[in-house]
Amino acid sequence: MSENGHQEHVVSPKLYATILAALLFGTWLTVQAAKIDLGRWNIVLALLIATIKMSLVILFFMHGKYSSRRTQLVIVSGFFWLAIMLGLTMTDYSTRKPEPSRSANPPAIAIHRA
Amino acid sequence: MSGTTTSSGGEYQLPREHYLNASYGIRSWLLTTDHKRIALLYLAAVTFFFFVGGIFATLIRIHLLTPNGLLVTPETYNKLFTMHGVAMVFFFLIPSIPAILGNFLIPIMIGAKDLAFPKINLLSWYVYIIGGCFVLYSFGTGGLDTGWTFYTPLSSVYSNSAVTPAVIGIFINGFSSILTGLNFVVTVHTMRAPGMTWFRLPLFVWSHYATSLIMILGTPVIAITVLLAGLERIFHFGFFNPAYGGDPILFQHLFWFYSHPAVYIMILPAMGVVSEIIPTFVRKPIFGYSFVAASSIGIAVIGFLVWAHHMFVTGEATYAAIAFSFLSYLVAIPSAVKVFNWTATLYKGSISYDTPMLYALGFIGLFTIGGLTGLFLACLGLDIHLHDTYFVIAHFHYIMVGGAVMGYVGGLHFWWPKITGRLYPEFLARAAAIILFIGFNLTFFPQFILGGLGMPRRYHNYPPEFQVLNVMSTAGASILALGYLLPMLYLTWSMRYGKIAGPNPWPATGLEWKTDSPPLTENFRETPEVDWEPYDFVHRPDLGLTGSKPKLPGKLSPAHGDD
Amino acid sequence: MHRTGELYGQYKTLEQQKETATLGMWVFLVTEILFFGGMFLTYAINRHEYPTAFGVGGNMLDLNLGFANTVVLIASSFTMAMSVWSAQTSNKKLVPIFLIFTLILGIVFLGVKVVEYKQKFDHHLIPGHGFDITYCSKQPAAVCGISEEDHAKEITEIKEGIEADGGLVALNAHAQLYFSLYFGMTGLHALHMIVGAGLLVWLILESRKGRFDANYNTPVENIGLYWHFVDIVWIFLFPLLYLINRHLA
Amino acid sequence: MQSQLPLYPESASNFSSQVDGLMLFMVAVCLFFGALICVAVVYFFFRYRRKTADEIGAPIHGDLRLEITWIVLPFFLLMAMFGWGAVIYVDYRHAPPDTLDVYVIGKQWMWKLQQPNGRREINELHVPVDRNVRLILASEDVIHDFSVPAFRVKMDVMPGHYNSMWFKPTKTGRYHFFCSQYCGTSHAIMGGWVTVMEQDEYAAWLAGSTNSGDPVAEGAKLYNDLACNTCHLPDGKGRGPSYNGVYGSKVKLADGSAVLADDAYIRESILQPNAKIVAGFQPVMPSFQGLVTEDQIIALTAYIKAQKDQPVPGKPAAGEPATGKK
Repeated sequence: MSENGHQEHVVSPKLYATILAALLFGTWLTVQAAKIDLGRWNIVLALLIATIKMSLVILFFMHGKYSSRRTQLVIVSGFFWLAIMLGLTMTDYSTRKPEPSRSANPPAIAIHRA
Repeated sequence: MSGTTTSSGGEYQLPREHYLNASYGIRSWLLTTDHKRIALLYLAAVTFFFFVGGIFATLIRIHLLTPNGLLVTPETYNKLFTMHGVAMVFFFLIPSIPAILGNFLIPIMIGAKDLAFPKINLLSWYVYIIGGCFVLYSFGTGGLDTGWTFYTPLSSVYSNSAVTPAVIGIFINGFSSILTGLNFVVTVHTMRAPGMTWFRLPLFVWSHYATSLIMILGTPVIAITVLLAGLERIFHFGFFNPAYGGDPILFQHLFWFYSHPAVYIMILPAMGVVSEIIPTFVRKPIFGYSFVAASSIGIAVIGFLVWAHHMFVTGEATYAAIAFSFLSYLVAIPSAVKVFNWTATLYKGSISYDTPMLYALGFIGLFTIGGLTGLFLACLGLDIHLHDTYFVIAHFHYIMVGGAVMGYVGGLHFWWPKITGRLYPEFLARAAAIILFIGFNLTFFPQFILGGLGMPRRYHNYPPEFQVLNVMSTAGASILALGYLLPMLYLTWSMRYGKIAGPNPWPATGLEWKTDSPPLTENFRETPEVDWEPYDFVHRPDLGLTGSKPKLPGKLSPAHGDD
Repeated sequence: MHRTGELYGQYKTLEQQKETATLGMWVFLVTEILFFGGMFLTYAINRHEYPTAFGVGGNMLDLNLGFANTVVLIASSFTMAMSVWSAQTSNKKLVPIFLIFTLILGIVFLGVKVVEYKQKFDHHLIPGHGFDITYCSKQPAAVCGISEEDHAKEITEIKEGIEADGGLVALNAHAQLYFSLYFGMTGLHALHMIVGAGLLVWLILESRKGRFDANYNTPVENIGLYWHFVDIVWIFLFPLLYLINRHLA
Repeated sequence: MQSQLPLYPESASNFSSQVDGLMLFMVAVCLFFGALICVAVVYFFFRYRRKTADEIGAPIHGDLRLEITWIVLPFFLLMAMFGWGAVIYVDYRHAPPDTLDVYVIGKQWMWKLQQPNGRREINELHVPVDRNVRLILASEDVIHDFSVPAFRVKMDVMPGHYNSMWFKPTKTGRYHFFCSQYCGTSHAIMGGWVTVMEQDEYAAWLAGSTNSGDPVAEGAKLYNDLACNTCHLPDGKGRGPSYNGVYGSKVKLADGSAVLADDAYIRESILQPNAKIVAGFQPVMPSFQGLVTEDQIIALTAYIKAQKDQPVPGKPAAGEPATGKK
């Protein structure tokens, strides 16, 4: 433990190699998964695999697992704000059609764009 | 600790060495990594842009004196208000307090020798200058007529003006803001002096920390947004262009994701300034320190959740509009908390009528009006009437000029003795503060009524029934212009002829007042240790305020007050 | 652990200096997340609106090249991590070797990207007035350098795309939107790669002087962080751009 | 006529009274709090002025009860403002079913408006008093905004898709309307007048139209010119569905869902025919994207609307909603 409370952790090459293997496997898997028709779940699965791969890179290659709490907070807040941006914008796009209506015959204004 | 010497007569003299005379020559300025010198570089550049934006504003107001427009063609008028907005928002308001006062003061306030990354600090100034050059190039070669909001497809397809260089300039300038914010955050985390705990930080530092969060998290988004709009303009990419299926509303989402929090980049530092000025001139601790500090962070965080309230009438989903309106009301609460706490701080204080205090009180009044009228615009039902009218113009000028600029000018006066080592002329300064307050209200209050009447913004001419209010507004603008010219003149004058201030002329409690005025290049001769609570006047015998007689050497300077 | 190396004037200790640099780098990477995030949002909204056209566009990309590039980039991330390890364990000789591997892989990635861009140019898939999503389907397979099988698939897909998306004009416009995003996103990513390659060159020169060891390795570590981040962006770009609705017809 | 210094616009629609009520409430609340703070600041400023140079203030650090009070109390007031505003807004965004529909097309820098019977106007809008009027807005180029201060309503006019707004004029007269969204050089003169007339006057005005063709007739002509008639036969035996009785009905789609055949649906079907395929038909229609103007789409829509009461193929009588696409 050094004075500033930030311990420099040395990750072993063996672990790095394992992560490399996992990432390559994930890449292969995501290509295979794309060739099966899962409808809308294709994209979900692809993003899920990508997220797992990203987590591996952050946790091990980037030493996120061994970083100080503060650094981890910085990482998490980055993704949190990204989620705010994506999520709140999606609230607009995903609710444009089914609007609350008093009348039985709403003048549904389509959102389709030319 | 102080290296300031006093002569036998008790008058202060400037310290023998300080950051201003540490080295000479143009290179020693342009290659400096001293945060204080960089702050002055920013002061020069930002003042230039304030002038540019101010001239555009003056022309706009003169033009609007008559219903059919007095001065310029519609094209020119559109360029004037666009360039006014771009210069003021991106090149004056956003960098003003953080890059000048924040840069100068944050390291000193936390007892550090410099920011965490001095070279990056200098880099951010150069980035600002390069961005500024692109924008000036755009102004000089045909101008810009898209509005500072760059709404597509007007900006990306239809406008015939010099949009591309302006967009590049704003893109580049964004990185200046990011680098400044990054530097502040890291500095506050890692460079604090021994004993300077988080809850001993001056509120100025808290508000800059919150501001920096917005700069870091928001600015990249405006960078990518204007980049996409630029690509659309140059290469016919179709991100936001309906002709290719793109959605102009998406541009607005991205734009306001930054640009709404950006108004908090402008106002939060000014709130920080006011939170410093008030305890100093009331000589008592700020009321509810932790609430004021937390409200800065609260504003920064909630401020990110409200952006689509700029889009209530674009056709965004009703649900989304309701959610964003709700969140917008939440952000009012931390702002209100600040105002209530400042007001409560005055209670049983020892209030002096020094210039910075006048600015701070002016800030409270104007910010209150600006904030309360924001409630009208956050209100879904009223926004369908008030959106895009002069009501909006008046509202955000109350926040940005009445709030941010009053805070900036007040802060400049407050720390002027620290920056230059000299006092400004008190009488002129008070006069200027009062002129500014009157001129400001005369300019912008009539615009609330114009907005209620439905006069849309960005009009180069208007129906004749709106003329009386417009004339009032223009008259106010000329008073306002005088109010800005006065400080520019006497502050420049005081740099050479002002009375020597001494290390702590007010006296104030912050760490920055424990070092020389102007400070050394390294800020402190030895690393200070902090063992007092913020804004505590009672346990600070070094301030010389505990006895019934002044313990400061000699007679107090006229800057102190009204006895 | 006691650190050595030059202490800059504003810091009190080398530990503080190191801590500051690491935090600064991470904060910078957060800005990068939001920077790319704006583009991902633009992608998400438009894909949500035009799944068909985006599928057609995605199938115009060369999956093999994309896959190869992903492998190359992941491998480069590994060698980068290894160069950090070498520095941390004071294997001064290994640091430049791993860095050179990283640089080479990075350049290979960019080279493949150039090939892909050239291909898109030949296939009239550059957004602008000459954009024509049907160009390849109207040529013999050999002209576009794809297999007969893929060519046939492409023709079917475009035909179905035209039907589903409401006509050729619409499909062409929306596919152009897809390629705008393709070039915008991969271009921005490639730009980051170029900057990273420049940083690597500097790092290699410095590391050959034996500057980096267990006590002082901040530049290796921070440029490593940057490199890994750029890798992460690609980890998302690959499925989003290449794999959506992959020949599902 | 207008006085020299008007302070608030005339109130001439159902929304003006609602908006003004809320406005009054908000002004009252804000005046109260604004005045409270101003009075407190000014009073303290004079009451606690510094008397001696070395005087210090009372070391008061805060008060938790006060903090909670001024967090919670404003919160409820804010929620009242929010709720009230939201109610008006939801009402505004959802037009009642029985509206008089006027199409509004914004282009740099003029407004083209078209009455239900096809009478066209430039920068003028005539509407009857006490009737629900819905404006269906589209732009041919950049974003515009249709704003009528006297009605307290506005809505952006977007390129690429329809927005709509509605109001019920309550007072006859002439009122300004403006373009509120900055749209380029002549943004400021892109406005005009709304004339609210008595209902019978409006009917007479509408009947007296001479300046333009009937949109139904124009639509019928386009129906032939664009060769719609080769597929969309009235008897429903063509390659496309019949138009008869479609407008306002629920259309069954190939994927099993149903959609209301309104203006937006028809516009979509012309521009992106295969976005929603009517059950029982093949997706063979080409897109008319770029081939028809917004005006022509409106004419076609009017024509299809006019076939609303025609006998629906396969059904004995009109009235029942039927399947079929234009």
